[in-house]
Amino acid sequence: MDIVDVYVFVLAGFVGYQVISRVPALLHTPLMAATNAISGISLVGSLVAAGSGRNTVATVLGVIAVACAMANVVGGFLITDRMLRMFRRTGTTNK
Amino acid sequence: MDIVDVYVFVLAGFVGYQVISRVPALLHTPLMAATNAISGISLVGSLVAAGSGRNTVATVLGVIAVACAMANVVGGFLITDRMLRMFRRTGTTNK
Amino acid sequence: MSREILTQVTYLVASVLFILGLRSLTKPDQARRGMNLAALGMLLAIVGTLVKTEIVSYGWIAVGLAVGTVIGYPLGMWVPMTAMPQRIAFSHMFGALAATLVGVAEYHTDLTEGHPISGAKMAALAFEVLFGALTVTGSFVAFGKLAEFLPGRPVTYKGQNGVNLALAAVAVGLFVYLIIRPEFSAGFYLMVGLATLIGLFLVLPIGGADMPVVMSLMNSYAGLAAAATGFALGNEVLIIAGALDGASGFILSVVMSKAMNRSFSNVLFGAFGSVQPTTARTAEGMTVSEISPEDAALQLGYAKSVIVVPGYGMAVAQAQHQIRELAELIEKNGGEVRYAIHPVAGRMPGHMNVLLAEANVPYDRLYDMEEINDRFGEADIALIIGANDVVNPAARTDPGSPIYGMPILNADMARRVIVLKRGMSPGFAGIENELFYRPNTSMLFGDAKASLTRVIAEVKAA
Amino acid sequence: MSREILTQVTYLVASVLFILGLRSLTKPDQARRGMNLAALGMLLAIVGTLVKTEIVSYGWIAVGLAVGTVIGYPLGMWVPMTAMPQRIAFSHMFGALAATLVGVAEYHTDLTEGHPISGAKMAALAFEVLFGALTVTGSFVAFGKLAEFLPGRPVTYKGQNGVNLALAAVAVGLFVYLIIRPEFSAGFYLMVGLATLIGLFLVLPIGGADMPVVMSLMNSYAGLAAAATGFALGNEVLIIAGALDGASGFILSVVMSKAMNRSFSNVLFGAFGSVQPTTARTAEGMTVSEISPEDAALQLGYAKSVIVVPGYGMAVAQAQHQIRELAELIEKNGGEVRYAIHPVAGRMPGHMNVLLAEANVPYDRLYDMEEINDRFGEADIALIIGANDVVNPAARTDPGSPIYGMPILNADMARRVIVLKRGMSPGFAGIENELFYRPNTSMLFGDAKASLTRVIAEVKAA
Ligand SMILES: NC(=O)c1ccc[n+]([C@@H]2O[C@H](COP(=O)([O-])OP(=O)(O)OC[C@H]3O[C@@H](n4cnc5c(N)ncnc54)[C@H](OP(=O)(O)O)[C@@H]3O)[C@@H](O)[C@H]2O)c1
Ligand SMILES: NC(=O)c1ccc[n+]([C@@H]2O[C@H](COP(=O)([O-])OP(=O)(O)OC[C@H]3O[C@@H](n4cnc5c(N)ncnc54)[C@H](OP(=O)(O)O)[C@@H]3O)[C@@H](O)[C@H]2O)c1
Repeated sequence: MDIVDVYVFVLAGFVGYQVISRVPALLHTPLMAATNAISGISLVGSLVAAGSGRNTVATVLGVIAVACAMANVVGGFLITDRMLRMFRRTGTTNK
Repeated sequence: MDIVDVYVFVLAGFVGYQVISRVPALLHTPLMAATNAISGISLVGSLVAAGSGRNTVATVLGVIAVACAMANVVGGFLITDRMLRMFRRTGTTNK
Repeated sequence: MSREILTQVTYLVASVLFILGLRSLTKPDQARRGMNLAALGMLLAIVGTLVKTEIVSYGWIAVGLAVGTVIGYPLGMWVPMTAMPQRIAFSHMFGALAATLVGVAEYHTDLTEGHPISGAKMAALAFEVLFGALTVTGSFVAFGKLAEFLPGRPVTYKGQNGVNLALAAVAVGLFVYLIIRPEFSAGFYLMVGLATLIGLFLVLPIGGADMPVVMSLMNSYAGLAAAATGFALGNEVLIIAGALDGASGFILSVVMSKAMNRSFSNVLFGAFGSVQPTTARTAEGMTVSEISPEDAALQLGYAKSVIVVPGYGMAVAQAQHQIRELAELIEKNGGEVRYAIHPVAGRMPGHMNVLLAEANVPYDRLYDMEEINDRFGEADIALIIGANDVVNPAARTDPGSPIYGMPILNADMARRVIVLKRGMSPGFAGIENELFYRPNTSMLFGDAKASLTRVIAEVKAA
Repeated sequence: MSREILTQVTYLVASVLFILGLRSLTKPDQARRGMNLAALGMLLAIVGTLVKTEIVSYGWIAVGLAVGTVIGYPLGMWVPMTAMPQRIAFSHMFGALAATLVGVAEYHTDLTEGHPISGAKMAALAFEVLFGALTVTGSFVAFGKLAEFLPGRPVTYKGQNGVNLALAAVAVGLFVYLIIRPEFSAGFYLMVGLATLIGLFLVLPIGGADMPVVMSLMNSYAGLAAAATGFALGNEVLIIAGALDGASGFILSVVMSKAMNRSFSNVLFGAFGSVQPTTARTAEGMTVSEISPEDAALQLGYAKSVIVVPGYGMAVAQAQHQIRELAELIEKNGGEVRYAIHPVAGRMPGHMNVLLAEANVPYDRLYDMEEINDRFGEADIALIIGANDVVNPAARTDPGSPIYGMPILNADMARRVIVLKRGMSPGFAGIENELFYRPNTSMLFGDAKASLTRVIAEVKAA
């Protein structure tokens, strides 16, 4: 663990706070779905656990983790898009 | 040089962009003075150059750099405060 | 080495794209494109990981990815909008599970291969599995209560606080001890087990309707667990994504608790859901005036300006499509229809917006509370559809009411108020609503969808 | 080791306090406290550096700090508000000089002690000294032009672009070569020298009035140089502070160029300041109507609603105190006075605001262009004090004008317009202003301060 990672965390927290606090209530539900999808980034850890073949426990847990994270990625981005597609202004259509 | 520093730079750039773009025109002059003051942070480099006694060139350049940076720190924070003190709402006084 | 750089670049780009994606959600018309960018970032990060030299076999990875896709597709495409709250709680469980399992796998591998685990890394791992495991079971209970296969009412028993505190104390003790002695694996696994129990016991005593707050907190915890994974693995994209998710959950729970008039600490420390003894005024001796669908249709058909106030009952009744249909009829007759959305109307942040969007209501007709609250005075009719607490004037007038001080929609200031609900039962806060007894309020009893269908028929017939 | 951690913690805290400090500038009433926090952060970072084990002697450090304080104090406390533009340009020079010298010292030390310099570190160092040195001389010229000891007019000669391009090409060539062969010290120092020349040649051809844009760009460059120092030294607080300064300068120059109706690339590539051949309408055959201070006093004394439009001429005449005095008189007579501030009125972003604040005008009377532009129609009098381009209706109406499309204050929509200026000479853009010839416009010629003093005396006498 590196001290620089603390900087990264703090700065990302600032960015997150500023960005999210400006998301209008209109899109709060898609926001929750989007963060769900992004949480699938734990794939970067679970793929390594599942694929580095270091011991059976890691492989098994890793594969389950890959499946869970991938489900969030696929499901999360799809449903976010599905919701966002529904939001439209007067006079525009979605079809 | 570390790749993590690139993350730090990018994230700090985001934070800076978001913060600064919300500073009202009212305070743009104090903002310039404030960033001047903050630029004095190069002290963290110049103090080391001036004080680590490794060679004369570094010491001399370091001392000049310390003086320049310190002038910005002292002058910058003082003038920013002087300006900000002047901004007041109706019905409040500064004295 | 050049592979290493490739991986790093994909992670950096992914981090930036995630931020841009979330940023795009500040503008409805850029949101879709922004989220596509975020998805691209995810793809890049996955590819960047797959080329890593540590990965030696792809068989099991493929299985995991395939299973995940098969589970994720229906979660994305088939789940109806009305099931969104439970759907999201369910996903938090998956996210937290993935983070926890990665933490356990990393710990196990370090231990069996004899790598020394530094105090800092152990702290990150312990934090990760603690918050991860707690979120897994907590989200599962939330999911169960929202999907209504677990009892929605608070499950309480005597001495519950004592048990929770004891569990937490042991877990924290293990946490600290592990930092000193990382090789104490029994303690590690015991801590994981305790965390799952804490998650259960924390959420079971909370009422089903309070789940959205829990959900947001779980979102935040899952994010923090992911960030901790990043610290443990030295992976910045995990730290950044985790921090973003953590901030999002945190902000949403703050927004909700403010709009529900709860102190944030009240929410943070799990003390919600307890039924306060209300000293609120009751409705003894007051009468309500009912209205028939025919009369309601008559009034609505000729109204110049209508403000629709949707609430949780609209979601229950699935009445959003009928509302849009009625609005179109009113507009055809020359009236104007706007929608007033209270920040906590419904059972999830943004609940009403997404349902109305589903029914094809343009989002520029949806107004936030602050935008529209001054306009009720000019409206001919406030049409309240399954909303209750969010229009309760007691929040303004009755200091004894548990919702006193909560910002509400000024529906009572409209010239006439028509309320669609099934009976006189109270809303989420469990209190009487004096608005229903006012002289300019008419009640149209019945399921909102059924009532609206009849009103629509009458307007068409007129 | 524990000293090392202490240093790291102070740097982290300083970074957070810098961000919070700049954030506080989004709210005028929190700004002072926020900037005190930032100053505290700076103090912490200095202390955290002084305890570093690398530092073996404090004598010279003390000298440097003392000299800096002695220079800084008058720069902070004695410089009048009206000298702010040159004062800030001067400071940019100091900041860039410090960054450049640190870079040179680091390079020299690594070289004499035989440390290998990695390509990445060399790139950071080279970037640092390149941008640093360029900013030193560039800011110096800007300072000189603003303080008027260098000629304000564009200094041009034939083949100037060719020379600049050649210099830049050599510098970039050295940059690239140094990354491959960091030990080529002659090249390094040559590059520094070239950068100082480039700074000179870049800014000399730019007119004095364009200096604020240059100043902001220099702010941005100095920030980037500091960030590069951070990369070279592996110091995150430098990277963060540099990125913040870089973003600030960048945003200010974008804001300015937008409000001045220049394309941003036009600004970035230094092509500004050139006098365009204007095809704008001239004022042949039109007449202006003059007004005496007495008549102006009569109108202003009884006006119900006055909007003051200050411009560069107010700064030149130092008339802000007289404006406030007049405004108080009008208010005593029952009128309302507001101030309309154009984003580029004056010669620096926020120039008018800081001068009016100095004269004790409450900031809630100052309105941004977007806030007040619709209100001119309701105003009895628009009182224009030394402003010209920012109220030129040609920006709206005359496609041939060089300022066509620039957003302007709609002063011409007020019932009456009174303009205070010395004569009919044009403003910064060098073009006629048709507003001065309109029937409802009256000109009060003379230095703004002198004119206002007479008007005040008349209003008092009435
Ligand atoms: N949005 C969030 O994130 C969130 C989260 C947690 C808690 N909450 C809380 O939830 C409440 C939301 O307020 P709200 O006004 O939307 O809802 P509410 O106060 O809970 O009232 C909903 C009303 O809908 C009626 N209803 C139920 N089913 C119906 C149907 N099929 N047809 C017609 N009416 C029906 C109910 O009355 P009948 O039974 O008589 O029909 C009830 O009074 C607030 O108290 C808020 O604090 C919100
Ligand atoms: N704010 C920035 O950051 C910035 C930066 C760069 C450029 N600019 C440019 O500067 C201009 C600013 O517009 P502006 O309307 O403020 O100023 P302006 O267009 O430059 O006009 C200033 C006017 O003030 C008059 N004046 C000068 N001294 C005076 C005195 N002592 N008493 C009374 N009047 C006096 C001048 O006319 P007389 O000589 O006839 O008195 C002149 O017409 C814009 O074109 C803008 O693009 C601004």
